[in-house]
Amino acid sequence: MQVLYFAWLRERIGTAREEVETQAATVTELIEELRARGEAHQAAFDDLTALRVAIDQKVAGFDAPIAKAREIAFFPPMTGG
Amino acid sequence: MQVLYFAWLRERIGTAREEVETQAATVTELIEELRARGEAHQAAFDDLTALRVAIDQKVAGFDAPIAKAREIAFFPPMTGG
Amino acid sequence: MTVRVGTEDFDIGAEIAALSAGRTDIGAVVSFTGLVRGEAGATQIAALELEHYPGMTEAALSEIEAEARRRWPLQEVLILHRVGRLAPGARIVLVVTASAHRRAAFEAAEFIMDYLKTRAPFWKKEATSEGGRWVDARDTDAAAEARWRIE
Amino acid sequence: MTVRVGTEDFDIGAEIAALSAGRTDIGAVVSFTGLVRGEAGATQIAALELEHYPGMTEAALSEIEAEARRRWPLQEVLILHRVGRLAPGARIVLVVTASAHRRAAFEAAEFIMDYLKTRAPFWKKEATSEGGRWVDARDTDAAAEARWRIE
Repeated sequence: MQVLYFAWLRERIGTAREEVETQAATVTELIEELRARGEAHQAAFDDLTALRVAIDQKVAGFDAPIAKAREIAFFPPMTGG
Repeated sequence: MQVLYFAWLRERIGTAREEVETQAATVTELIEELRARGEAHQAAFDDLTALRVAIDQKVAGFDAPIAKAREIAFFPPMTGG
Repeated sequence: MTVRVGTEDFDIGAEIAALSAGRTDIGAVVSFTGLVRGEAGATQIAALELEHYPGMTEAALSEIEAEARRRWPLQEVLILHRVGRLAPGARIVLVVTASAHRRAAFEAAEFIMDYLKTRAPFWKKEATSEGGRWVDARDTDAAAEARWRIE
Repeated sequence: MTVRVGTEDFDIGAEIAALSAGRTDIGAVVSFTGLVRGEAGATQIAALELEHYPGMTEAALSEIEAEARRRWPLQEVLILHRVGRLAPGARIVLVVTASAHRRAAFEAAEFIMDYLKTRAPFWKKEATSEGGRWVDARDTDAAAEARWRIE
């Protein structure tokens, strides 16, 4: 699946998008796998209360199932307008 | 003093403005004098609940003193905007 | 204090641009524009005739602006109101409020419109195929004004 | 459904005129314009960088518009949001609502802005003399959104 990062998360991880092969059942499990990718990922996912997630462009909870998802995006709370 | 009429009151009385010599102490007393001017005035002042009054361009009550007033205006409730 | 009453039309974009030009302390601009509707219930409106009380109108609008500025932190306020004969679709009134934050701008604009409806000396007459008809004041406008009363 | 996201500036007056052109069923038009402020606390802002999530942004704004139309009788709704680098004083966002009556137009515009702030995937970064700084979400924006929850 495609994993997307926005705002400071994108800057900290150093990429806006990466292809991920995963068997993770939920967002939380996916985050555990991503943290194992290295220091940058680990720092980015350090405080989950500061993060939001969207599954296929819809905001979801961290316990949401992702088996059929094509695109998972992580970002801080929105600050538009 | 100058007495001004607006909207349907102006149309019913047939003038926008008239000079009035009066010793009336309050708006209510002035209205009594105006009603004596004829049928048009009488009809216009028939239902005081439908009327508002301004003394020197400020909305006032019917019991307000008018001894020092230069301009008294009568009109229906406002409908701007 | 920016209050204007006249027969001329206005350009909403130009008014907002003028009011915020060269400033960087405004974060939120709210505008309200009132338009002449073509129907009142089942009746077609050919035009609206707007009458006002020159002198008192400007004083009443300025007092409404001053009251809004006492209640909210506003950088700019603009109140324009047209008078005379206006066709359906025509602009009648423009209120613009500018503030650092959106809540103040929204509330102040709504407050100004609610007060204007019941406190500024304008009267509307509808021209219809059955003749002229003075518009009645609406209870909902009195109720809208009452919301803002400070106990 | 009229939702646009892009780098181009917009003309508020032209947008409002286009939306109400030739119509006589609109009595009230409310617009909200958000501008870049030049200061954040004591810090001078050189520019604001606006990032968004293409695809999700348009979907989120369309859903906010749809929710506003479910709650209020609206003739027209317009939501424009700019992205990219914007200087202090620049326009960021425009929301326009049109209805027969003013209360619906005011409430819907404020609702759309409150929802947009917390539900549309935009992120702001301030460019200052001390470097870039991502803007934090504000508790007051979450509280503003919570006001509209239907129990």
